[in-house]
Amino acid sequence: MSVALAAGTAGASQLRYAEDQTPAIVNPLFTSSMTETRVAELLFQSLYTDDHTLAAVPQLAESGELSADRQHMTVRLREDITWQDGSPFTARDVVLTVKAMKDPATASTEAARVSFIADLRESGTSAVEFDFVRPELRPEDKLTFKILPAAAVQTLPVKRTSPFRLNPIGTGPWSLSKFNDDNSISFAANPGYKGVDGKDDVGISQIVLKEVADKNYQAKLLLYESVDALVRVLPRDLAMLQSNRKVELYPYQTNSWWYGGFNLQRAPFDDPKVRQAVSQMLDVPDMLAPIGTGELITGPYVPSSPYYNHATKPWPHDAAGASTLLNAAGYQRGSDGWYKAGKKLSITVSAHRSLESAQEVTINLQSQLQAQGVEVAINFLDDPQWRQQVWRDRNFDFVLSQWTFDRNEDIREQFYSTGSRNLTGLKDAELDKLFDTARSTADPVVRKATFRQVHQRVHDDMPMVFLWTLDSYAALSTRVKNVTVHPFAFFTWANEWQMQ
Amino acid sequence: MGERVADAVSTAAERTATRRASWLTPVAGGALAWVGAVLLVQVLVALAPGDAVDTLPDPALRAQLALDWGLGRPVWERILTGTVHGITGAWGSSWTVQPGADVAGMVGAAVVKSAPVLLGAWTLAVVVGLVARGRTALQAATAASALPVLLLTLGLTQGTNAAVWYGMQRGWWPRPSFFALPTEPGWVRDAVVIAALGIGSGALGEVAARFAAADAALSEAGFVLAARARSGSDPAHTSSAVRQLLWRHRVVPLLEASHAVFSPLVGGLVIVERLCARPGAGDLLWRAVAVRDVPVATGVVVALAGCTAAISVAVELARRAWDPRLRHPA
Amino acid sequence: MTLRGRGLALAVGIRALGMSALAGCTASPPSTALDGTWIATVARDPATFTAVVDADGAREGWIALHQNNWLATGSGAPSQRADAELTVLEDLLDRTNTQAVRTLAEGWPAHAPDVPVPAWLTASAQRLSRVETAATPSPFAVDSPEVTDPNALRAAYTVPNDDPTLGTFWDPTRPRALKRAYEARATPPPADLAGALFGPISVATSTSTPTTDDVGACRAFGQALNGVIDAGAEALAASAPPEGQALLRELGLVEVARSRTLTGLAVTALRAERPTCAAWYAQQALDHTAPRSITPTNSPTVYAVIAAANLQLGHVREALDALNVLRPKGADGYPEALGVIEAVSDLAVQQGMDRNGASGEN
Amino acid sequence: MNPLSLHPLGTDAVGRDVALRLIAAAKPLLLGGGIAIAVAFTTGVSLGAVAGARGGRIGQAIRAAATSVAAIPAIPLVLVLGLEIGQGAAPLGLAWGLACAPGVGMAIFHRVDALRREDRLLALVAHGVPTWRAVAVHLVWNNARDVLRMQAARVLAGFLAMESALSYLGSAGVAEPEASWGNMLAMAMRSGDGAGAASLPVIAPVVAIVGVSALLWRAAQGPAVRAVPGLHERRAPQELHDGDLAATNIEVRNAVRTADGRRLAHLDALHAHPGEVVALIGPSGAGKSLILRAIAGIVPAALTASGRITRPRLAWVAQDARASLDPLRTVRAQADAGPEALKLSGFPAARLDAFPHALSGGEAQRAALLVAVAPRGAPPPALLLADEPTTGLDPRARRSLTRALRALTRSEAGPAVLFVTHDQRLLPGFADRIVPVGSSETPPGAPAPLAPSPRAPSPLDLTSTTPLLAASGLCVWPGLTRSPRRTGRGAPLLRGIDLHVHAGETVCLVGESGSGKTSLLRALNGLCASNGTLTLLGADPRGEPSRRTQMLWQDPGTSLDPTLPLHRLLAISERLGRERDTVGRTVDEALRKVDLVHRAKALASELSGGEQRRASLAQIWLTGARVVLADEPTAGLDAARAAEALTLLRAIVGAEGGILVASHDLTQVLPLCHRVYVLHEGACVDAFAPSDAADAARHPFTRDLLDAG
Repeated sequence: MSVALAAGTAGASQLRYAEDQTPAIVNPLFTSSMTETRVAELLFQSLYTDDHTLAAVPQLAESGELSADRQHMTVRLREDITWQDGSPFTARDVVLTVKAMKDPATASTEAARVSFIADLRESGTSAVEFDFVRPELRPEDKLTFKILPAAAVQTLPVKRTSPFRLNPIGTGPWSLSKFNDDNSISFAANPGYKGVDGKDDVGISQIVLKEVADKNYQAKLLLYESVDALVRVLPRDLAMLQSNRKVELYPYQTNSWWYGGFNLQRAPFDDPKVRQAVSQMLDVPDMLAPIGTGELITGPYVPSSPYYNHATKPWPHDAAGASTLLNAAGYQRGSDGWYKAGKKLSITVSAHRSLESAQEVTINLQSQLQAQGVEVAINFLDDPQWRQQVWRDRNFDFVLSQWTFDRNEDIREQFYSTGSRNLTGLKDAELDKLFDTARSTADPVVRKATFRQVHQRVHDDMPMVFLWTLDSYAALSTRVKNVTVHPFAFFTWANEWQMQ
Repeated sequence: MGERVADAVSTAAERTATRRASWLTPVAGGALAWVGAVLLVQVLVALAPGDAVDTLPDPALRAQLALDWGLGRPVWERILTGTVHGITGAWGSSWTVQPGADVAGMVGAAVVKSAPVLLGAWTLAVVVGLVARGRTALQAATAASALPVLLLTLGLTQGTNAAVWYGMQRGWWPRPSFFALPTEPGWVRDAVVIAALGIGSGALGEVAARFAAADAALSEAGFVLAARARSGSDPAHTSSAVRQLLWRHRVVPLLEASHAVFSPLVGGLVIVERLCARPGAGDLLWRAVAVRDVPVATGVVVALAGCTAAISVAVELARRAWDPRLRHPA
Repeated sequence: MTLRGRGLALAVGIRALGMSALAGCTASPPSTALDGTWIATVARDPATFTAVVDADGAREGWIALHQNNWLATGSGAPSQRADAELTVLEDLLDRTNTQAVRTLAEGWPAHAPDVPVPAWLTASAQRLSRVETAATPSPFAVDSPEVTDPNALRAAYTVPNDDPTLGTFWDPTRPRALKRAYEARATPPPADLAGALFGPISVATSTSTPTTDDVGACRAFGQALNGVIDAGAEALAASAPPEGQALLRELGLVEVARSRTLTGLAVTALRAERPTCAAWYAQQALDHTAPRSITPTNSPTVYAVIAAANLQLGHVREALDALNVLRPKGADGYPEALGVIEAVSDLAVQQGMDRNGASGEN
Repeated sequence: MNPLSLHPLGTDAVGRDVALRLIAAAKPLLLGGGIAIAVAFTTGVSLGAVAGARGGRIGQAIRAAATSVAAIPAIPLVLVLGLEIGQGAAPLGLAWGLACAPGVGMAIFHRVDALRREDRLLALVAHGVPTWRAVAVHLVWNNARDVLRMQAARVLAGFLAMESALSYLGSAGVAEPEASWGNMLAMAMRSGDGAGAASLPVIAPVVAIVGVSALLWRAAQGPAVRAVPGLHERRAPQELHDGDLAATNIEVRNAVRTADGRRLAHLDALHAHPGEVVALIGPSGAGKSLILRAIAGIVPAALTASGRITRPRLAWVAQDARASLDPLRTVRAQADAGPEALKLSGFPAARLDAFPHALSGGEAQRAALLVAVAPRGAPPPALLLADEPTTGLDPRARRSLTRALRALTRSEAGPAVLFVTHDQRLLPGFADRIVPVGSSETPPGAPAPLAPSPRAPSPLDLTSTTPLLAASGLCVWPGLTRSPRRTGRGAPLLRGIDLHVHAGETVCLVGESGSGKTSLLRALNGLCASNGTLTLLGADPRGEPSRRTQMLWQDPGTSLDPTLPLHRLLAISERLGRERDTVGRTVDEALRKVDLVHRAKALASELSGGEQRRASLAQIWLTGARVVLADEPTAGLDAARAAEALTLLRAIVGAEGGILVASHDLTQVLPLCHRVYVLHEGACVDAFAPSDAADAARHPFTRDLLDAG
């Protein structure tokens, strides 16, 4: 079903969209936040990308043949594509980019996305030969990482401080024209852009990323028409925006869920009984109420996920049950709290300062636990502290945060015992076996059933208290025409958008 | 009412001190103050517990910076080299704000962006301070400066937005270009920033109080009484001679006031620029502190200290040029 | 404006109307865009509303219909309207289920060449084709042809089929069976107010309904429609008698009418193979302040249309998200949706199998 | 249950009661503010006091350090420190205290330095109070407490503004869940459900911040600064003509303190004709100057004058000649110096281009006269008002000034002169008419009590007794020093001084102002550097100055701490006395001795001039000093008051004590003492008893002093 593309007259149209924070480093090798993912989508392209039905379609690639044993692939590249600085796009760019992503010294955050490639080499200037670690069914679905110009990635290791981040060169529909001095970034349409199947003209000539820290104020700016698009709208502002005919809401299906993570490596939460007791003390709907509408979850998936196990029963909110569990774990209820061998049960809750509404939720959590005798100290951390205390030193008792996944909801890195993002330190051999069977089977029904068992088992192990998934909407002014929003990267089809 | 004999010989030590009234003393004084400030910042940063570098997430960056800044060296050596770098302007490169960028360039550009706001706020404070002569005006100035800069900025920005939006809804006026403060740059946002900084930082109250005190002292000075007596009998003559005399003598308190209010103004700058999302030295400092970029943070503080020291030298030179008693000591 | 609490309000609204003496409206009110629709008749002359609602004691049924609780409309006029709606709903579920099962079966060799197509899947595909080609609608369901009462059928649908050879699987023909059952007992809706109450309205708009699947044209038409309805509602509210205004406000009749109208447009667009327009209309019909719940403005049909349109457009996860709303919670809900959800889930898993996952914090 | 009754100010986004959090939010202000004040005061006040007390090089060093800390703006310093020591109220308070320390230090420095320049510190040290106690208790705590209050309020106000702003911005100030008005406002604004600024949770913190900061700013302001009349308002035009001044029933009231407006000064009738010299005479403190200023229409701001005055063009010469010259302009710029005016005023034409501060005492007097007679840009005056111009001049300067004024009035179109003085010795041959001015106590018009001829003290037989105080071959360097033994730098001020004081003897030290009288007194008391032999009661005072000597200051208020009531002030002297085993001298006895029992409760600042003088004598008596060094005790007093002062001093010291008086006015002290030493150009040129004053062997300078009187 080809979408009829109205011949957009480029005109001097400008789209201003608001983000919480301007991205620190505009370099796809080191993308860590959703803000940086969206900016990379504007500036760079990949071998294959999604079409409107989210199926893989060639973008920088012309065509690709998979070998009989499905472990080797030759991709022929398009010859008509040039970088924004005019230099031609060649196979060397692709090879050097993948090598940079795989280089351990560079420590690129996107290394996991090329782990399935064993080796690659140029064959001529416009073809690349891949060797895969395992036979791949549809490798084009995985060749979706962004390609950088050779100049930026030829000397390894690539440094975060390399000047490339100030002047990024891509092949995407927009190029970074200026870091404005009021912390906003302006992107200009790329005249030499070559789109998917012939759609080469870019509907909007300029995009401006404005940094507005306060989400509530972002909604107001949209009403004031000082901003044309918001990527995420607070649930509280939905009613205000919906009744306004100048704004249109787009459901933005992010698979993101909130959790309270225990640190299983140290007391008191190495004891499962204590974890279950704390989770039974929490009244999750009461914590959700002040920050908006959403759905409660019982495991590491969103309810609309095929892997969500609707049969799993949530832990009851039961103070008496919690007391018996604590007694079983060796705690006695003193006058002002729980004591075990003379030591008072007190935990620190760490939360990320820039996670919107984190303050309200943490304070609610604290008052609920303190009402039942658990002493709680709150520790709001900004970005550098978060990475150091929580990720590097694992110096936390209980952490409140949110995970966002793309469509495949691959939670292996989070819960596998050797997972790179296994924050809680969960070690469950049985669970690892389930992950391995899920990965090895090709039968979707078996994989679905296995992941539902993973859901149940993670629920029972309780490395985390699974809280909720929030309704997330993007809001765009009605002056933006022909809008289709990509669920994860947002700007994938932005070149087809037009401004009135 | 006792009369007393002016003991002509005050203590000898102090008399020699004022003899060197040449222009050299204030400049040397200012430079010494700035070097002292740089040293103090380095001492505070070095001695305070914990090292900012280990909050950086990126292990490679951490190792490379530990090397660059020689964090392993003894404390006094770090302070010394830090001070030398601070003075010579070799402020190193930014860690995390714009990794790799030269701090001196960043800070210089930021200070240039903040200069008009500082100047505007200072002028506002001095002009209103001078004009607020009458008793009610004086009280109004002091009362206004009780409002902290936070509330003034929020009030002005939100108030303007609400008023303009109200009018637009009713079609009274088209959409103004400056609309939706503080995201739209423009002269209106700068006016709000200057008003909030000038009044909110307490500069206005300070200047008004100093001028009032100076006037009270002047009113009892012998030569003023003589001038008033002289003109008292000739009404046409009353005001101009006395006023001209008084204005000549208000220059000195004006200069002192301008030096005294510069520091609170620069302090308030950080808050106003952050609340009004206006780029400048204050905003850069805030951003550097948020991402633990110690070189940029110390660079901005040292630069602001330099500006304050420069202002104090300029004021001192102006005072010497204006007041013969300092120019040719007895 | 959240309409979640409307159900209660309806009961209150009706009782209040009953008591107050309805003064006949005298001067002929100015014409509004909504004239000729049931909203105008109800607002102008609330007596007609009470007459219809109280006719042959079907008050509880009308309340259920207003809240889109179609399985609880009892008997009489409201249940006939419900049957008509349920027919459309089951048809959409059947359409989604069929496409999901067929796409799953056809795509199986591409995604899992080493794994043979499971027996239940081929059996399901055969059942679908057999039921489609049947000349007369006699065999409602392959399993229990003799049962023709939809509620009885639905009672059996809460659990999957347990076939000794095929194992447990969800019979894909269940939604079609229910559709046939409802079609059998459905009667054409009466032409009077009882037939139109809480239903879609037809209003004259400046632009004509688009015929191509171009989302720009749909949006223009949708915005024009919204404009007309807003203006008409405002004019009507100004000129209607106070009881009428109270009725409009309490029951949110304008929003109900707008939502039903847009849902109707979505269904026609889907049937005319214009899935992009269908998805857009359905999006506009949704009341985002009460997402993922059945309310007077969010009827089950909206979610069914979203599911069908998105599946056709390849957005499997969006379809699954919409279908989950119809999942039975406790007693109420539509058990036949469970089969559809499982089919679409399998399709989602199949499509995503080869992609490696990316994740991010905050 | 109406939710508002449970929570008067409603609840915030997370359901916490706003009223309770509003109160809890005062904790960071009190904790952080308290720490800030503690840090700022411990560093700032101590260093400021030391710099103020020591002055000189150490003072400059401390001030330089203060300027370098002050160069760093406060909030940036707080942020950089926060980077290291973390956030929260306590570290914020510590950083803010360090940032405010220079401000507090400079404020204390200015106040203590001013007190030091008025010799307050020297008086306390000379009296025997240990230095640190003198500075800490008397100077800082008693006399600078208002500065402390204002600075504390300023530090707190600054901390509140900074803390609330940083907490609002989020990542630096007081973070949730700790309460602070800043983060309460932030959460309220963030979760405003469209009500925006109108909702209670937003208004409550705003009102709290504005209220408290207004209070603090009010406390940080000094005494109500009044707009100064005469400087700004237009004054009613006076009718203007040459020649006569006619003024009747001039009255000056004090409108500020007492509701009834106590009358300070009164004059029935006064007129003056061109070329006439009229003298206004009356005891010191009779309000003569106030009448003169009322005539000139320049009454001090706090007072009001009434009465009918027709005045010609005026000129006014202040008491301190140098003060009536504009310090910023040269003499030539201020005066229309024609040759005739120069001759009349006697101002040397060569010095016309000098600035007033560069003129010597005599030149300043002449310059003031020149500017009064021939002001630039104004017509020459018809009436010249002079307010005690001769006070503080030594006899020769006094004579030449009266002669100049006389010549001025006799010149053609010369102005009339209205001359205020307390010194009757000037009047014969100078004043044409004398108008007595009664003080508020003595009714107007009562004849001024002519001074009784002072009674010469009975001659003493001194040959046998050893002198209490003896100095021979003494060289004195100017400038206070802590080690009087080490000779000072540069040329000594006085060289080869021999003098001695016997028990019961009153010795006078006479010399022109600037001849080193004060430095000699301080050397004798061990405060200035000197070498040569010096014995006091058999011991050399320059080592550890024994407290046998006490000093009497020209301004009696110097040695009295104005903030203390009299009885507590004397209690200090009593304790000092007890340390030196003077048996049984108590405060009550001292009060009875100086007849001040009825004023025991009054503050030292509320005492009149005479009462202050008697109080300082009581102080001296309580310490049991054997030798009293008095610096210009009779300056500014008419003959009667001077005699009265010295007789009282002798009564206090008793027969076995010695008195050494320094004065510039030989004729005034001659009849009151046993022996006189004359200082001139760094040496003791003459020493004689009053009886052989007229002897021909007197040094020419002494003769000049004698016949100037």
